[in-house]
Formats: sequence, C-alpha cells, structure tokens
Amino acid sequence: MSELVLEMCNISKSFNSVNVLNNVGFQLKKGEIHALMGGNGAGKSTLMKILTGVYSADSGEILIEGKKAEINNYNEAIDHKISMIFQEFSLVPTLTVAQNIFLNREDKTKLGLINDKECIKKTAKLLQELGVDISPVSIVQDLGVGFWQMTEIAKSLSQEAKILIMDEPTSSLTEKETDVLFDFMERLKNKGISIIYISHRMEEIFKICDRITVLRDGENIITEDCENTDLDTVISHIVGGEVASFEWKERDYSLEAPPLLQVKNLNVSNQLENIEFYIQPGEVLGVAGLMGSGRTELVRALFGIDHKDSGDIYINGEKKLINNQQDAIKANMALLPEDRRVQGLVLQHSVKDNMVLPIIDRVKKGLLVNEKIANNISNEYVDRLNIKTDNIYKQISLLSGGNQQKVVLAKWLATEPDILLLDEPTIGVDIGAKTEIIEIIRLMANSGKAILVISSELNELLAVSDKIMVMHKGKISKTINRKDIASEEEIQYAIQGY
Amino acid sequence: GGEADEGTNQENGETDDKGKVSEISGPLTVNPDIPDMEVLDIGPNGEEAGSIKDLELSEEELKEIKDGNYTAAIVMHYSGTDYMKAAVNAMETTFEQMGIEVIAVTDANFSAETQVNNIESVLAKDPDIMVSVPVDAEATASAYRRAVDQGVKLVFMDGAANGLEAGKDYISIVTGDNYGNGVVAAELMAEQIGEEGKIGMLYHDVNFFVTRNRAEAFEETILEKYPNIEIVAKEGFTDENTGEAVGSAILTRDGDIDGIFAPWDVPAEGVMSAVRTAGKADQVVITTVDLGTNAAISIAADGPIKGLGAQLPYDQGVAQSMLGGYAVLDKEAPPYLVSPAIKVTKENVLESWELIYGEEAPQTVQDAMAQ
Amino acid sequence: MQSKDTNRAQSTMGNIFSNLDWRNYIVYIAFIGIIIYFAVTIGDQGFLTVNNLLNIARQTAMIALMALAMTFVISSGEIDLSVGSVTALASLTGALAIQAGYGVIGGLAAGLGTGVIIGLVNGLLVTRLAIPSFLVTLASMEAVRGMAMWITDTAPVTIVNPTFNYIFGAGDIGPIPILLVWLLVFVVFAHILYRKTPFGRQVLATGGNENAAKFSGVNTKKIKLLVFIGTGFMAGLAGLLYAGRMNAGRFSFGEGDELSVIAAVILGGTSLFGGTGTIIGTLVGALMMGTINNGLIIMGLDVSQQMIISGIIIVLAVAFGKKQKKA
Amino acid sequence: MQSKDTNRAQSTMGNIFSNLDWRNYIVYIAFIGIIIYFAVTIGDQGFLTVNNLLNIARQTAMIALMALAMTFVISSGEIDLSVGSVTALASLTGALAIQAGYGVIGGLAAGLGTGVIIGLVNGLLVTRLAIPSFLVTLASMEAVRGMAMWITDTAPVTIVNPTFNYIFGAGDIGPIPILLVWLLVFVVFAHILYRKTPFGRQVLATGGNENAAKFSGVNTKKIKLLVFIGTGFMAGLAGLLYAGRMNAGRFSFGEGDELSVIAAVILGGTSLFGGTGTIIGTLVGALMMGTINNGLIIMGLDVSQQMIISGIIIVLAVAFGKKQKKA
Ligand SMILES: Nc1ncnc2c1ncn2[C@@H]1O[C@H](COP(=O)(O)OP(=O)(O)OP(=O)(O)O)[C@@H](O)[C@H]1O
Ligand SMILES: Nc1ncnc2c1ncn2[C@@H]1O[C@H](COP(=O)(O)OP(=O)(O)OP(=O)(O)O)[C@@H](O)[C@H]1O
Ligand SMILES: [Mg+2]
Ligand SMILES: [Mg+2]
Repeated sequence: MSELVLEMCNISKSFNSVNVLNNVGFQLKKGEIHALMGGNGAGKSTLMKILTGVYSADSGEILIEGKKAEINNYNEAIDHKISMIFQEFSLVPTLTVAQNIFLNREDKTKLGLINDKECIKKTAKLLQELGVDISPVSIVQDLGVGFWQMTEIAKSLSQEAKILIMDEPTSSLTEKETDVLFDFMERLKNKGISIIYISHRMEEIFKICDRITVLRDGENIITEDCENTDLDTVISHIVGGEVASFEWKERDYSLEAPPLLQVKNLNVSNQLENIEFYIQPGEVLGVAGLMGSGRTELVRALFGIDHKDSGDIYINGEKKLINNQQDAIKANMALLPEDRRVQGLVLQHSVKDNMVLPIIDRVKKGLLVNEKIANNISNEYVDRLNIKTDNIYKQISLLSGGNQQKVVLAKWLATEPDILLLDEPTIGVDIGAKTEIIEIIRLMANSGKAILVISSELNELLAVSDKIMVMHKGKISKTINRKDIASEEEIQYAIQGY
Repeated sequence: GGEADEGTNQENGETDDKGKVSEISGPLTVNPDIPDMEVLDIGPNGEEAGSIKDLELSEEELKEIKDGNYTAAIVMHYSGTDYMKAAVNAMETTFEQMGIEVIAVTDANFSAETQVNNIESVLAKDPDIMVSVPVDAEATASAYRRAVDQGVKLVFMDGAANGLEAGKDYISIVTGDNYGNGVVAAELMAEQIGEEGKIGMLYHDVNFFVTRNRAEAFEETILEKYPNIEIVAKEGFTDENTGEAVGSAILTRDGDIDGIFAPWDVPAEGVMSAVRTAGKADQVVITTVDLGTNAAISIAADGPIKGLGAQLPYDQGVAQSMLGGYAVLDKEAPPYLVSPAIKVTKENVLESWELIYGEEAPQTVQDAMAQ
Repeated sequence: MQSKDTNRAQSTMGNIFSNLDWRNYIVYIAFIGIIIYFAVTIGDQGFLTVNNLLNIARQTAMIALMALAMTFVISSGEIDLSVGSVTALASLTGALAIQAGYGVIGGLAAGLGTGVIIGLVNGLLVTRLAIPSFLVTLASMEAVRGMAMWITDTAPVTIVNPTFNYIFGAGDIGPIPILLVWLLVFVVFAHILYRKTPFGRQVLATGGNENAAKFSGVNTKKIKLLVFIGTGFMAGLAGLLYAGRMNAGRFSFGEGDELSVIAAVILGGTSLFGGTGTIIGTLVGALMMGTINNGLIIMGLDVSQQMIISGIIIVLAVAFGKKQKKA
Repeated sequence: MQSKDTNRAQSTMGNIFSNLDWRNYIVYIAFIGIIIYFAVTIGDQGFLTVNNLLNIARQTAMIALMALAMTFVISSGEIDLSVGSVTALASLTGALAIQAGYGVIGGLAAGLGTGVIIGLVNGLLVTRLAIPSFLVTLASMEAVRGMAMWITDTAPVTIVNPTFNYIFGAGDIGPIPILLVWLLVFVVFAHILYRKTPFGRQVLATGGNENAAKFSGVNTKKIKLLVFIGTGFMAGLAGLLYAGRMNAGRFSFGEGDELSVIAAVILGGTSLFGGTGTIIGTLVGALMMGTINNGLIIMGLDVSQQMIISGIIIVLAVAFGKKQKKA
C-alpha cells in the first residue's frame, strides 16, 4: 500500500510576481484517498492545475510512479491517466448529460458513427448507481448546480484513471449524494486508484480520507495520517490559529411582530406546490431539503425570475406583485444565487466592478460613478470577508473559487436589503470564513432584516437558523423551531422525507 | 392595359412621372424633337447604329397589340439612378399605352447571379416580352437563352447577352451613345479649362461595357484632340459612393489640377464634394455623363460640374417598349438603335432636362438657375 | 451562453429531441406558412409550378451549400465572412483551369483548391495567431475579392466545356436539376457529420464551452481549423456551381452572400454564440429566404417594396413561430 | 465568451487597467505603424499634408460616429446591421424636411427621429420578442434600405440650405472641419458614458453575463433597448452628415457601412461576444481603416490591389500588435 504513484517536489508558482505556491511538496500513495486542505486561496487548485498541465510550474518537478513526467497540457495528463473534476466546472452547457459524460470517447457504431443510444444507456446506468434522478438527455444548462456537479462526478468516474483529482466535488451536494459518492470512492480505492480530495467540509475528510496535507498561503504546513490527528488540529493548521466552531446561539427577536415577508399559496407548475410561510423581522429562516426538492425554485419564484402560477407575497403586510427582478429589488429584496458562475459574477470583470454592480446607481456623484466610493466599498468588503486578491482591480475569474464566492456574498450584502434570500451562500468557502459569514448573517438579522438561508450543510444551517423549514418534492414537509431540534439526525430524518 | 386608351397624341411628353397615361391615338413614335446628331457608337458586334426616331407603330398595329393581351417583364441590372429610373418609367408608361401589362420589374443590383435568379423567377410568370439590361454579357447568357427557348421576345438595353443573335434570338439593342457621351464630356472639359492644363479622371474599375466605353472615349478624345491637356491622374473605383474619397486623393496628390472627369453623375457628386472640401470649387472643373438632379443643380448654379453628356433614357425606354411591340408583331426592326449624346451646359440645362426626362426640370434645378 | 439560464424553469422534454430547443422549429412553421401564403395569393401566377419550385431550389442551392458549412463554423463559436468572395475567386480559377485545357477535373481541383487554401489561411490565422475570426475573415473577404478582380482585371472567363456546365449547374437528371442533387447529397452528409460523428460533437463542444472541450481532450484548434477549411471548400464548390450555372467565372459572384448565408444559419435555429444548431434548420432557413425572394418577384412588386416586405416577413415569421410555440 | 478563459494563465497587469486586456492596445500600435509607413512611402505625395489628414478624419467621421454607438451594442452582447441603411433613410427624411421648408431644426429632427424610431423598433423586437439581433437588424437593414428607395423612388433629394450643409458636413471652424468637431464631442461623450456612468457599467455587465446582470438588478431589456436607440440615433446623425457633405440625401448612402462600423469596433479591441471594450480603441480602429483606404488611393493602386493590400494590412497589423505585446 505504500507505493508512491505521484510525487510533486518543490513546486513554486507565482502570478505576476505574487507568490502562490512556494516550494510545495505533495505525495500520493497507491490506493489512498488523500485530502488536500487549506483556506481559500491557499493554492490547492493551482497545485492540481499544475499537475494536470493547465498551468506550468515556475520550478519543481513531478514524478509519476517514480519517473519524471512532463505534463504541458491536459491531454498529456490524460495520457498519464490523471483525471480531474475542476472546481470551475468543465461541462459543455449546450450538450446533454450523456453527451458531456462521453464527450470525446463516445461509443461508435460499426460505421464509425456515434452510438448515442449506447451512451445514453450507459449514462442512465451510471446515474442510477449514483442515485441521481436526472434524464441522460437533459441539457446541462437547464439543470441546477447540484445536478451539474453530479454530471461532472459521473463523467470523471466513468473515465479510467489511476489518479483522480476531485476539487470540491460536493460543494453543492446534499448528504445523500455525498454518501453515494463516498461509496464509489471507496470502491475505486479498493481497485487501487488514488484520489486527491479537496473540500472545505471538515467532517467529510475524516469520513473518507486516509491522509491529509494542509497548505497555507502557498506553503506546506503538514502531512499526516487521519488516524493521528483530529478535526480541531486540522482546522488550526488551516487557519493558522483558533477558530470558533459553529454553534447555535439563541437570539432575541420579537415573535409577535408582524411578518416582514409572508408567502401564501405559492404554486409553480411541476416544481412548487402550495407553499406558505413567513419570516419576521430579525428572523433567520433556514431551508433544508434534498437536491431537487425545490429550494432554489422557491427563491427564484419569490424573486420574480420564474413564472408563478399563483401565490401572494406580502411585505410588511402589504401585498406586492413581483413579476420580475426589478419588482423584487424595488421591494428591497436581494437574492444570492446558487451558481456563482452563471448567475453571480461577470467573470471577465474586476472584483470591484462585480462588487458594485447591484449598487451602481447608488455609488454615483452627479451622473457619474464615483470611483472613490466604489473603491471604498470594495475595499471594505475585501477586508471584512477576508477576500484574497492582489487588489480590487483583479479580474474575478482569476480569484480562487472560495474567494469568488465571497465576492458574490459581499455584492449582495452591500445592497443592504430588508429581505435577503441566500441560496447556498457558503459554497466553497473555507472553514474560517464560514464562521465569519454566519456571524455577519446574525448581525444583519439583529438589525431587523428577514433572512432566508438555503444550505446543504446541515451543521451550518443549524448554526444560523432560528427556524428550519424542510422541503420535499416541492412542498413544505415540516417547519421546526431551532430550539426544538435536539440533534442533526432529527432534521436529517425529516429531509429524507420520512 | 386599358381598352379605352384612344386619343390623339403621339408624344410621350404628356405623361407625368407617376406613369399616368394620356389618351393616345394615331401612330406611336418616340419624341420627334430629339436632335439628329451623329452617333459614334457601334454595336458590340460592329453593327451600324440606327436611330430610335425611325421606330413607329401604326394605329392598326397598336390595336393588334392591345388585342393580344400581352405581358412584359422589365429585368434591370440596377435601377437606382435618375437615368435608369426614367427609362423604367418610360417603359412602364409606354407599355401601358400599348395595352401591355407589366408583370414584373426586377433589379439585380449589379449582381449577375441575382439577375439570373430574377430572370428565372420572372419566366415562371411566362411573360411575352422581356426588356433587360444584362449585368454581364457572358454570365447571364444562358439564362437569356432559356427565356428565348421559352418563347419570350427579348429587347436589350445598353448591351446584349453573348451568343444571342439579333433578329433571331432578340429583336434589338437600344442604347445611349456612350462613346459619344465620353467625347462630349472631354470636349466640355477642354472648353472649360481653355484647352490646356492638367486633369484627372475616375474610371469604373469593372468590366462593364457601358461605363468603360465612356472613360475610354474621354481619354482618347483628350489624347488625340487636345495635346496641351495632360491626364495626370487616373483612378479606378467600384463603389459609386467612394467618389469623394477618390476625388480627395487626387486633389491631395495633384493639388494644381484643373479638372476631373467621372463616368457618371453619382461619383461626380462625390468629386464635387471633395473639390468643395478642398476649397477649390472655383478652380476645378468637373464633367461627367448623365444628367442627375444634383449634377443639374451644379450646372445651373455654376457649381464645379460645368457640363455633361447625357443620354435620352426616357426616349430609349419608349423605344424599348415599342420594340417589344415590334417583336410580338414579328415586325422587322434594326438590330442596334442608338439615342444620341446630348451636350448639357448651363445654357441648355432646363430644356435638356425636358428633352431627356420628358418632364419639366425639378423646382430645385429651376431655383438654382434663377439665382 | 446568454441563454443558459433563461429556460431553466422550462421543463426539458426528456427525450432524444430535448437538445433542439423551440427556436429550431420556428423556421419550419414559418416556411410552411410562407409557402401557403404564396400558394394562395400567387399560385395561379406560376408560383406553384414544378418548374418554379425547382427554380427556388436552384437559386438557393449555393447559399444553402455554404450555409451547411457555416453551421459548423458558427456552432464552433466562430464566423466566416469570406465565403462570398471565395465563390468569386474559385469560379475564376476553375474557369481559367478549364480554359487552359485541364478539363472538368482540372477545373474542379482549381476551384475547390482555391477554397480550401483560403479556408486554411483563415483557420490558421484564427487558431495560431488568435485573431478574432470576424476580423480575419472580414480582411480575407476584402483581399480575396480584390484577387478575384485582379486575376482577370474584372473580365469574366467563359466556360465552354459543356460537361462542366452540365455537372455544375445547368444540367438536369430527369426532371431534377443537378444543383438539387448536389444540395441533397451535401445536406445528408452534413447532417450525419453534425449529429452523428465525433467531429460534429466536438464542434458543438468547442462552441459550447471551449475550455470544457479542451478538458475533455478535444483539440479545439484542429476543430476550428477544419471548420474553416469546410467553409472554404463549400464556398469553392458554390463558386464552381455559379460558374457552371452561368457558363462563366466572374469577379462579382457571391457579393453579399456572406450575410445571406449567416442569416440562413441563424434563421435555422443555430445560436450565433455557438454550441447548438441543426443542419435541417439551416437548409430550411435558406429555402425560406429563397422562397420569399422568388414569391415577391412573382407578385410583381418593385425592388423597394420587395426589400421592405421581405425584411418584414423574416421578422414576422420568427415572431409568429415563437408565438405558436408558446401557446 | 469563448475567450473567457484563454488568457487566464497570462499575467494581468495588476493595476487599474487590468480589465483592459492586451488586445486593446494592438490597434494603437498598428495605427502608428501604418501612419509611419505611409509617411515614409507617400509623405511626399501629399499624405502628410494637414489637409489630407483632415480629409482622413472627415472621411472617417461617419463610420467612427456609428462605431461609437456600435461599441455599446456589441458590448451588450448584441449586434446592429441596420446602421448603413438608416443613414440612407435619415439623409432622405432630413433632406425632405428641409425641402419642405422646415429648416435646419426640422431636418435635424426628421433625420434623428428616423434613426431613433428604427432603433426603437429594432430594440423592441430584440427585447420583447427575443429574436436574435442579427436577424432583426438584418431584416431591418433590408427593409429600411427598401424604404429609402421607395420614399423618393430612388431619386436623390437636394439640400439647398447652406446653413445645414455648413453645420452638417461641409463647414470648417477655423482650420478644423466641423465633422471633426462633431466627432470629438461624441467621442468624449461616449467615453464618459461608457466608462464613467452606471449606464456604461450596466451595458458591460449585460454583455458580460446577462444572467448575473439581471440578478444584480440591471434591467437588461431596458439597457438593450437603449443601446439600439443609440445606434439608431447615431446612424441618423451620420445620415445627416452624409447629406450635409454631399448636399443631398440619397438612398444608396452607407451601403456596406455596417461591416466597416463593426470592424472598427472589433479592431478597437471590443469583444464580439460582449462584456469588454473601449471607446478610444473604436475611434482609432475607424481612423486606421480610413487611413489605410486613403493611403492606398494616394499610392495610386488599382481598386483590386487596394482591396488585397488593405485586407492584408489589417491582419498583419493585428498580428504584429500581438507579437509586440508578447515580447
Ligand atoms: N491565473 C491566475 N492569475 C493570477 N492569480 C491567480 C491565478 N490563478 C490563481 N491565482 C491566485 O492564486 C491563489 C491561489 O488560488 P487557488 O485557486 O489555488 O486557491 P485554492 O486553494 O484552490 O482556494 P479555494 O479553496 O478558494 O478554491 C489565489 O490567490 C488566486 O487569486
Ligand atoms: N429529474 C430531473 N430531470 C431534469 N431536470 C430536473 C430533474 N429534477 C430537477 N430538475 C431540474 O433541476 C433543477 C433543480 O436543481 P437544484 O439542485 O438546484 O434543485 P433545488 O431544489 O434547488 O435543490 P438544491 O438547491 O438542493 O440543489 C431545476 O431546474 C429542475 O427543473
Ligand atoms: Mg480552489
Ligand atoms: Mg439549489
């Protein structure tokens, strides 16, 4: 078991003279699952992109099965039987699930034509094994991020790799899918395949991984067997200090106050059925559910993106017609969308331009945008959320995934809405920042706002919510006060639909 | 066509440009006021040129044509100039007078393949007569051949398609005297600059019989008849909207130039703008071919365009329609008919307009003259 | 990419056709609507004759052939504005080769070779130097037209080879114009290539998300190079067909064709942003535009009226098709 | 969109300009290179005279003005092919208004109004019916040209109002052509609008990622409507300038301008896929094309040679600029 399949030695990399990796080393044994951990911007993705030839290292070398390897592009990585699930998805949005999974390695008929039937059949089987309920012929761009991510996973699992790199594969998944994935990984491991696993979900690491390597600010901190360490130690390695763990705090807000947001009899064809709930000023409502349970659909409908078949929305007791985003924004709502690349960010624009886009009409002096105010706001949030970027003018696609997510969050916090809808606000955000974000959400609630949080991470949801609403197949199956929830299992049970 | 089109008029001058038809009776001819001038053009196959004034359709012949309920199609290469517009207008009016229904007018915008498509589409309507200006004698020939095979009587304007025979495949060609017009423009130029000096010329850098002929005539006339005039610049263009850019370049390079020739009025207007921009409106003489509105205004108002050679599009159009009548009657016609080149200067611009377009000059031209 | 999210909420159809979105059907509905309209209004004026319908096919063939290849270029996220000019140059090189005595094969080789070389140059400039294809092909559109003018000083070159003229344009097989045969053969070929082969899939992947395609091992540069060679080849063929149809090569052939070709592709439901499209849609898009032109001429309208109305019809057709679908 | 990631690995400049990628600089380098080349080869033939340089500015003004507005359209992820036709119709409506005695103000109102209405129609079709702008504006390009032909039956309309002709085209203020003044005023205005106002930001966001823009509260439909009105307005103005310069309105003005205008924008470094661009780049792109045309005519080349060489220069210029940057 101790045979090394991969060794990366003294890897250094800088982007325009900002050092991102500094003499980093990394070793991977045959048949192990090796966690690569670190805060946002620590250099994990960059290290893996060097391994797969997407970037080239400034110095250092890569040994595969003891032999020096030159990997200059992704195809050469494939030749070495290295395969990667990228953090910024690498699917073709206009193709179907099956077409994506078998892209460039389709089954052929005798005539050399693509055998779509066979590909679809294989895909269906694969998806079934993964427990994913999507049609192989759905177009990827029509699917939610969760399914997008599952497609990505299915694609990499169907490839014959010796080294499989998974860069935050579960960030949009719920526990159910995650467990299926772990079963799969276990099987692959037993076949002798080595897996590098990147995640910010701490519990997962100890569930599945054999060893852990922690990076911080582009430096090796430690490599250790999982057995010989524990959660708190790892976290302190990652953040370089102590971190308060997620803990629910009972907060004080008036239970009598009239609801700030009330929804009655909301129906969206095939997706939502008879949704009714309310949020009081100062209240945080958590929404839990399985993938595809309609959580995203709920906030989209509230925000006027999707057409509502019926349903009344009351804000401060007043009925409001919300038929599009403009209406929603006028009603002082904000929605942080679940998919930062598609709905959250203009990738070719700078951190600052993204940050001030929703408030662009407010950061002006006379008719012109006041760059000073814009810069101040941007810098303020960069500091407050600890966003790792060279400066606020950096193109946002060059930030690390977690830091991009923080910009998305900052952008909507800066709008200072009365009603804040957060759809998976902490996807890909590191453990240190998560606690800070939870703190920010609480602060906002304390100032009398109504907040709705969707999260697939239960411990996070339990930490932040005052009330939890469970959705199942487009309906509300249960609403429980946080106070009355004794354990995670209890809510997990409700989510599964029992 | 109307059964009631009986009256007593043999001139086309009494139809307005909207094509309202006057009553006619008696034989149909083209405007007899056209001057008898020497024609310099010869046909593409060396045909001797006849005069359109010789054409005539008698009352009986007209009756026979009307009774035949014939249809005609007009297939143009381009119809966006005053000249072509007048010709089309004359054809439509005259056909109507003859009781022939015009079932299609097409414009190929100088594209040979569009013209072939147009011919095919028109043939689907099975016209009896087709009057046409070929974009390209060669490339459109097979399409005209199909028309002939289908039994359509062809009348050509300005040039025939290759491989077709006059009298057999088509009735005849009617054209302006393009060579003669080039000569007129050259002579006007010489007069205006005192038979000596430096001049430039624009030519249509496209293998198009009509426009090349003019430029060649201009150049040859200058070279042969006016040894003291030097052509210092000769610039081609293909897009008529670029006259200004080309004119400016000539003026930039040869600032002391005395005159510029352009092969038709639209590029000449561009040159006029270039001359004005360069502040040389009083020094540089422009001559051209075809009497467009703006050119007429310049001539009338002593602008840079001092004179031009003009064809007689209206009467040409009348002649073409009449030849359509000849064809359906199987009446013999001369194979190559030319309308003379008219020399237009400030002295005769208003009368020339009437002669050329069969109507009074527009108010703007008259106003310019009055100033 | 723009539309990625717009139809999220729409249910997918859950069958093999789910990757044809509604826009692909508009053109069929619109096409049928237009045919019916003309049949009713000008059916008695010759519109409905077999000959006229074959005329439409003949008149559309070159645009349609180029549009087939253009569907690949646009699907890959690029554009090719040079096709019109290439037809002109290819018609001339083909005609010159025949005039020089190299026969039908020589003419064919010269014409197609011209197209392929220009396609190759375009493709190399786009892929090696990463210059936007709009600029590259706008420049080559101009340069190639210049060459076509220059090569014979704008004189047309007559083709007196009857075999050539028969095969490339003027001939009929039984009642069917050879142009139609060319067209059908290539439609079938292009459809299979587009839908059923790895190449077609890779083209779509390249246009859908170039990076994702690369990460799946698609050689996107090679794909792009090939699609430009494809339009070059087809424009070369279209040039030969123009030449065969008109018994001559000529510098002005295909002027403005680039826009008609792209319009046929977009009308057919292919996204200008790449990643989705259909071959049959493209064919119908081209036929639709040809039918409109033909019908309006038969109606006997002025050119100006033809232009106004054909513009309006195109927009109405798409708008109408869209409505149908929503209902 | 394609290029979203291609230069990820390239270093950004890490300063305020980091969101202008290298392509935006090519055109400046290329422009200077071309000027130097012509200065050396044909400087003694008048190329370098003040008058000729002003000529270039004058000849480029209309294209450049339309290109300014087109920069907004393209940045928003759309395209407008109708601008050339709009100049023609606006020149005619303006001229007719003046002929009818409504004076300079009347002509101005008629010409600009024509442009604005067409822009509005284009914009509404694109935003309300969600028809791709390529199709909408291709159709209106045709329909509007048809209207321009139809309105006076292709006759030009002379403008005898000297004030109008002075202000719109032929006049000079001191040594400076009025056209240049128009151009500079609008360049400054457009630059500020593009870079410094919320509107400009929202245009870029709409083109960069329409969904993200919508989620951020940008009324993307309104933005798109406005940019089409912008091109309509500017094309109307360009039409009046053509008219003022030629002392007449004419149906054939601006033919083919749409491609020159878009080329100027792309050459200036604006992405055809939306989201990034510069106004100054657009200006220089237009000037560069004008300079090439002017220089080649002064060189005394045939039209065919001019076309070949200008095509080659454009590609070489971009390729060269690119190399410079890499080094
Ligand atoms: N192409 C690039 N140009 C400039 N900077 C870059 C580039 N790619 C990555 N970086 C920077 O390198 C640093 C490390 O990024 P990387 O994506 O490796 O982080 P990470 O550890 O994967 O973080 P996360 O957990 O947020 O995904 C970040 O600060 C990022 O901004
Ligand atoms: N079986 C299916 N086949 C195709 N598309 C599906 C299927 N089930 C759901 N979808 C689509 O996927 C999207 C829902 O995915 P998503 O994962 O975002 O759901 P969700 O309820 O928001 O849950 P979550 O936020 O937990 O992911 C919707 O657009 C829905 O129409
Ligand atoms: Mg990462
Ligand atoms: Mg979701």
